Amino acid sequence: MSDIVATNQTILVVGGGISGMTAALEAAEVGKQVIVIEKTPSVGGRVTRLYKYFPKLCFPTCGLEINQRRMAANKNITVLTMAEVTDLQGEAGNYTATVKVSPRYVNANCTACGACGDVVAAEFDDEFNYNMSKHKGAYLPHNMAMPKRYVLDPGIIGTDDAQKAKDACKYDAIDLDMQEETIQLKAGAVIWATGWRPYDANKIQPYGYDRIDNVITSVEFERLMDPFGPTGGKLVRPSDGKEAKNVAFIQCAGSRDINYLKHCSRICCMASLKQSTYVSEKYGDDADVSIYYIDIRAIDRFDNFYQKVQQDKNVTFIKSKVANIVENKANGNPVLNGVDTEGYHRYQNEHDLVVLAIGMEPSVDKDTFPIELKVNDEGFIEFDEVNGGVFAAGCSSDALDVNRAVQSATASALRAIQVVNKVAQAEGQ
Amino acid sequence: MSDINTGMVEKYRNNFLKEVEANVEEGDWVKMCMQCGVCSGSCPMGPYWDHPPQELFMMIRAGKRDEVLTSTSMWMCTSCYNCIVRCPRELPITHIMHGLAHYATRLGIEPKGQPTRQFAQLFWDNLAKNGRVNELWLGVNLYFMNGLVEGIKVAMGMAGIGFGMLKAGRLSLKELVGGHTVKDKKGFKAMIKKAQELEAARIDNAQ
Amino acid sequence: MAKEYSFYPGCSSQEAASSSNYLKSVQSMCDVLDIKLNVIPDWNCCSASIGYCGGGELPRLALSARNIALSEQHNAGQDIVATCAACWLATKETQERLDHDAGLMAETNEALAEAGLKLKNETKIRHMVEVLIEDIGYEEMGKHVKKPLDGIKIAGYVGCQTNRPFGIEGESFENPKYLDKFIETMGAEPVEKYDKKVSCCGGALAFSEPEKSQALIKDIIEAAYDGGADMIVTPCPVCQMNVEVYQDKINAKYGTKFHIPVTYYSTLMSVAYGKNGKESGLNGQIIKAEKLEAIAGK
Amino acid sequence: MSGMANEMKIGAYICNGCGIGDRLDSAQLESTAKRDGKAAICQQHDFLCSEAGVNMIQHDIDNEGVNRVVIAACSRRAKTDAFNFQNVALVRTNLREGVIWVRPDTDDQQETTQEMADDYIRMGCAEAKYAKPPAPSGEQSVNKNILIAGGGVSGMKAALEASRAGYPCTIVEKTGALGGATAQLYKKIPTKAPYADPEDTGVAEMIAAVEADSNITVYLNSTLTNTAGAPGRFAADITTESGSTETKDFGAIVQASGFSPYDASKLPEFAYGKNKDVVTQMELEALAKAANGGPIKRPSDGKEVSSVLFIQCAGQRSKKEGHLEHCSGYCCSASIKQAMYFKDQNADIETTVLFTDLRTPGAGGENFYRSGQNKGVSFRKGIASEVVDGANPTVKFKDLILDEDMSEEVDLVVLATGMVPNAGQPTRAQLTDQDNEDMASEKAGEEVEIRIDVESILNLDYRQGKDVPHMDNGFADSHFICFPYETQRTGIYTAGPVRRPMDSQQAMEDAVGAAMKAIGAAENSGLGRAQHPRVGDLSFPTFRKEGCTQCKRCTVECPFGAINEDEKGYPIYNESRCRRCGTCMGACPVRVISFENYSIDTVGQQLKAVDMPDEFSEKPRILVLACENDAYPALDMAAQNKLEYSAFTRIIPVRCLGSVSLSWITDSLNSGFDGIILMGCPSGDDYQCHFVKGSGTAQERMGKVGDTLQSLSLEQERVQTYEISITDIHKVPKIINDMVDTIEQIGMSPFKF
Repeated sequence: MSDIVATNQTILVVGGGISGMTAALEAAEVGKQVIVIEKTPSVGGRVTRLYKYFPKLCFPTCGLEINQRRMAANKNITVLTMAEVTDLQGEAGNYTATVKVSPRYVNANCTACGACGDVVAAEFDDEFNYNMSKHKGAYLPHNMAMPKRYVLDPGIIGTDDAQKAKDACKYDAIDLDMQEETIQLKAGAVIWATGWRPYDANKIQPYGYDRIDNVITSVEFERLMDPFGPTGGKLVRPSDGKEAKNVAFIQCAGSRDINYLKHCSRICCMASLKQSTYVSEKYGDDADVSIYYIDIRAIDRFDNFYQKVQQDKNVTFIKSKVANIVENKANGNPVLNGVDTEGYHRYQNEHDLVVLAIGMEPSVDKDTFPIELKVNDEGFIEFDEVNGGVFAAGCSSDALDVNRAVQSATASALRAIQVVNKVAQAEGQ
Repeated sequence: MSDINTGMVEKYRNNFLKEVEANVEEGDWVKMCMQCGVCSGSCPMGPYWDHPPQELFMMIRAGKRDEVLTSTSMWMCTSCYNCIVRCPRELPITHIMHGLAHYATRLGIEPKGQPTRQFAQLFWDNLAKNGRVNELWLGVNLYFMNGLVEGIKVAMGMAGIGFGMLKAGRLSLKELVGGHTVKDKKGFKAMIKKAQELEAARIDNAQ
Repeated sequence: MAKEYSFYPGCSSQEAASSSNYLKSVQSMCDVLDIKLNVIPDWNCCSASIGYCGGGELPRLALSARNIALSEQHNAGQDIVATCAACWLATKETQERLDHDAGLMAETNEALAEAGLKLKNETKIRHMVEVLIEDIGYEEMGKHVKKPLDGIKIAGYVGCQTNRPFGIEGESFENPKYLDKFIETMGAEPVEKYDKKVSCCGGALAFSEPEKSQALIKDIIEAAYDGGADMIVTPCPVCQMNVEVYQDKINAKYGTKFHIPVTYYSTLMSVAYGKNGKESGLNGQIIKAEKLEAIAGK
Repeated sequence: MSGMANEMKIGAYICNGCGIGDRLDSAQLESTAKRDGKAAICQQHDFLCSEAGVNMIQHDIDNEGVNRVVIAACSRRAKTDAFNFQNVALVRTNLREGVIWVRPDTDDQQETTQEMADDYIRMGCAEAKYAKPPAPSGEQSVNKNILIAGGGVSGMKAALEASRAGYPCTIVEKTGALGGATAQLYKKIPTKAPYADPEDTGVAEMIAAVEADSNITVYLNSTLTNTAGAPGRFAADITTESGSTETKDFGAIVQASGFSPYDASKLPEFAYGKNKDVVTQMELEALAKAANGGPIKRPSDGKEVSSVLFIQCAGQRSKKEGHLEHCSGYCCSASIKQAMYFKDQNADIETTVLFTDLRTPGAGGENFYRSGQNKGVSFRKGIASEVVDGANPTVKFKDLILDEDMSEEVDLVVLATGMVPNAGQPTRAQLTDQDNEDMASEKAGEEVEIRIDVESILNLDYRQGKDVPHMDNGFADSHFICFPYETQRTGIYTAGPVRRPMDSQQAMEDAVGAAMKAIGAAENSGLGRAQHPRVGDLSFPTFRKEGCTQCKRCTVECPFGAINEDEKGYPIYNESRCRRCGTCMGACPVRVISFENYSIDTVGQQLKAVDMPDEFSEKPRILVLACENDAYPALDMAAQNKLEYSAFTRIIPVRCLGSVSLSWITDSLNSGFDGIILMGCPSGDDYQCHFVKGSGTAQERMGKVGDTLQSLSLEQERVQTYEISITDIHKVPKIINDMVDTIEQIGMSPFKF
């Protein structure tokens, strides 16, 4: 790590999701030195876990391929994975970041040949699949992981598995003695792109996520569609593996609710509209989708997609915030209680599977930023003078869809460049 | 229509929402409803409401004064507070329902025969008398609230329960005379009277 | 040293009132746990949640305000503790409302002045189960168990008003677990996934809308039986009464064969702490809690 | 070095790591490379991507004059950081993902697996032989000046931010003042917590900042009458109203031409134009400005408004003739803001917003909605059917909550009409059928001027049209979710409502990103580097003039309008407009177009290098031409997951299916391939092709393959085209194996020599 060159003209990008990648690429491609700090073992962030994007229904990994190729080709970018910024001091043009790098136990020699993964036995919850499946103790985070380098789960360190993995590697790529490191990096500007996390569904008690097997979240639902996901791409429900044809989507699960997240998370309506097409994709006319909503926020041209889904006779829209969910113990079906407020119709609807269109909250808790920033009540970083040379990109600035996140990230790159260009000017370079 | 009711109609003309905001307990929250319907779906008595809370709120905004105030709906409230804890806008719905019921009563246009309205009034009268509830008299009054004949029928139907309670020592005929009371009955009554006066003065009394 | 509280028993806990047996068991329980309850002198009714028709807002606030003021005057420095859900709720709501509305606070004090009282509104209002959980703790509660309630399966019916809108700190509105923990601590077995745990029993509407309420009560009892319960336990006098006393009527209407005892958490604790049936208020059961009696009688 | 670069010298390097050495006979591979591949140098290494392996190669480059490097190891997508050599043509031969990972490790399969590997060595060397290290043409140099079309808040913001980073900007504004639509507002939607009240627009301050910035030049009352050139060397004619023209050079362009308000006279049902007290949101802004904080007066009689009703989605979200299909995104917040104009002045004014879906997303949006409610703005879910003319307009609507037809008589009705983008003229390809018919009837076969009522914004001197192509609903947007700024005209980035419906705050944020993109384009195109998606690629197309028949197919089919024609009809490639997809190469019937490292030969010679077994060997050969962006990664990932496919497969990645020349198909059929599979990206409305229409164009062209097959008396099934997404990991092996089955059924090709 000591070979990383960072100066007051370096741009530090915190977070290697699509926003961080975009910001890093835009800056690096005009010649700026960029260091990307990514918490997980690979870049790409949340979009790597999506099956499709709305409204085009194209695949996120397609753009990821392009961005990863751009990153690999660009010598101005240094990526530190399994790394977190623990402290940030200074001001625009002169920051020092303290970065904690966790051991991967696998070095750059790794060819991703997979020999280590073949020999280990123990399995661990796979966070990539929202813990709906397991990965082995030596694993590649996912098919498109960048860096394409295996990771040892810390759980196998000190066990036989660790030694087996090391012995299986012909390239001396496994280093069981790797330690956590703390390094300090200089930077002129910082792009904060730590993104979002799904709101904790357990907190939305009326929906029984913690009590009813067949109530899942929208991010989990995405994983079901991945042929390499927890169900091998089958759209089946957790309790009994039954085909989930009659699926309910509950909007504003956590969002627009003072009890949980008071903001609108923007993406969830579109996500459910998109996911309604997944059910049709799998089951054709047997699909029976119900979308329970307050307002369908298919903003701007996304409305065209909404209009298209409205034409689908297998999709029903119910203007209602579902009151609560109970389980039909006989068949495991969730039963939704509520009132359709368009004309007052009381319902008690049973579905195979319920998907909570889970809200988006910033990944970093409001009071835990390593430097003083203008953060609003919702936890998003606002654009403000007091932030100095720290610029929010993507979902750390607001609840945004991918397109808007990338747009925001592109803007943040320019703002960071303004700062480092000023430094360069002052330093006469 | 009572005079006070006519006065209110006069005063607020087309703006029932404003009337509610000014005169109904927690009425200024009504405008914050976003019609999600979680309250309506959460109510244990839901199936019996002609107009569930969220619809009442919309009706208030639409100026449906008579329909709202003469409705039996808000008298269905069991005070279970499901609606309050689930409301995404934190509207104190239970209190607004109580407030609407009380306001209708104040105006004298509440649904007269509605059993909960009758019981609620009995309950208040009972406690206001001695400062504490006399359960026996409350029961007796309740059973006979619709007249003697009806009352005997109801009382006969409830006799089993009454005997059970008596046997278990959870009801006493002693309560028929005297019974529990606060000691400072005078102070208590003066307090209630004052509170009622203050409220009447504040709530736009057209009289 | 005994923990002292300013106690608000409420109308239903009075002598020969509908939950006088609740008070009995609470006293026994407190005796074991070294809790001293100092009754608020000359307390009055809280008007529960049904007094609204005749009462209006300010008179109802004045009722609870009077109790708090009396407590502040006579039991200064002590938290107010109520055993009745409605009493606790009405008092706590009053406190909160007056805290947030200076106008109402001034008017309330104007009314209180007629009774020679003044409200500071600085007293903590608590339910007995809060005292048990927060001040005593499950561990301590468990230490005093002399006769574990082995072999009894109990549905913990929390109901509404001890649960909403305030509820017990750290518990969810939809699935509070404290009552189950009480049951476990006393050596009995709670019903897992008791669906009707927080459903409404109809409250005061059991009187005015008996059929509608009894339909709700039926579901509560049915779910308890479905969970294999021998009995139901609750922290609320209205719940206790409604669920216990209408079983015959429900049986007559729905053809069910309900006969399940409904007691208070304090009843369980009193029995588990070795108190006899009378001390535990078991004689107040209309449907006898035979399994508890058997243990109490040992 | 440069002298040596002309003498082609192939170095082939075979990796024995990751099981390659265990599974394959590397000695044989080496001799194949030398004998068939004509590799001057061939070395093996047990761990080629290690420092030692890389050093070995670099040594040969530095000391042995190797300038064509063939890495026979893993996929071209793996270890790119290790195998990154300067000034050489680099070829990756895929023995790991392409051979051993897709084949079972059994003795009986050994022979065919080895044949597969040997062929790939031959193919790699053949490619290397015809590839040259790319170098920029020097057609342009870095020009840091940014041209900004439009002086509204988007344009001003782009200029201010680019200038702050050190890039001089020129704003060309059609009207006599800066500020655009935002300047017409009384106030704007709040942009900061607590998002409770309307905010000052800040336009005056912005104009002052622009005027104070010596790095920004403003042309008012001016338009762009001609924009020639390419990124890095745009030459724009800026013409003032008076007619004087000045030509200036720019590196890149930001188009911030904004929107026009929807024409509300298309809404007779709402009595617009008939009743003066029915106004649009923009017109209400004027009333509010006039009132300046005092009571807002209505147009008909100047009466102070005491009740106002806003009809949301007026003429929007509707497929009705003349309506806008899209939601304009900002109108819900705008109506809340405007209702506050009334409420903040006098809380007794009745304000009602009639909506179907209230759309106020994000943290700010929901707070603003709540603030509106808190101020007493009434929100009703309903659909307005009619506004009845009268002394006061009466709105008839269905209240969807109360499920009841209702009407409200109010002093003023405000129509929330939407945004129509000022996107200029459609391209030739985007003209309606009627337009095309008209043109065709005019002078068949000859070039005619495109005559369209809409004024052009940029007046691009581009063969395909004067403006950036329009996308859905007429916005000049990107079609890509991951790449929101990518228009189909390189170095020109749209910002603000011309790109997508948005409010002024979003437009300004959008402009900052567009400025970033413009700076990137100016910097990179100056150095000859490609823009998205082949960022940094130095190769560019050239053509052999003597062979060109001036057929213009390349100029028509280029997805980015890069190619112009000279006066004789020969193509002018405009290197920096080019995205390097090769669609022109695929289009060229006479095969005269090529890139240094990607040409008819680099692919054509590969398929000819395949060792073709005879007809009776029972060893068919299947050629797969796979898009490098999606299909090839899918094949890689299939291998990574050890999904098997036939050993008879020979895969060649292509930049885009649009670059596939029919000659490759004909050649491979003639050389005895039994089946050919083309794998491109999904096309159509929701196309996934990174080169917009490369895959679609390819499919059209492949329609003609049928004739070729027929003329060769071959079965139609032998050539198949598939749309493959990057996620089709299970599908790609199946397609290949199905083709093998098909060949088994229809028999081997007779064209084996």
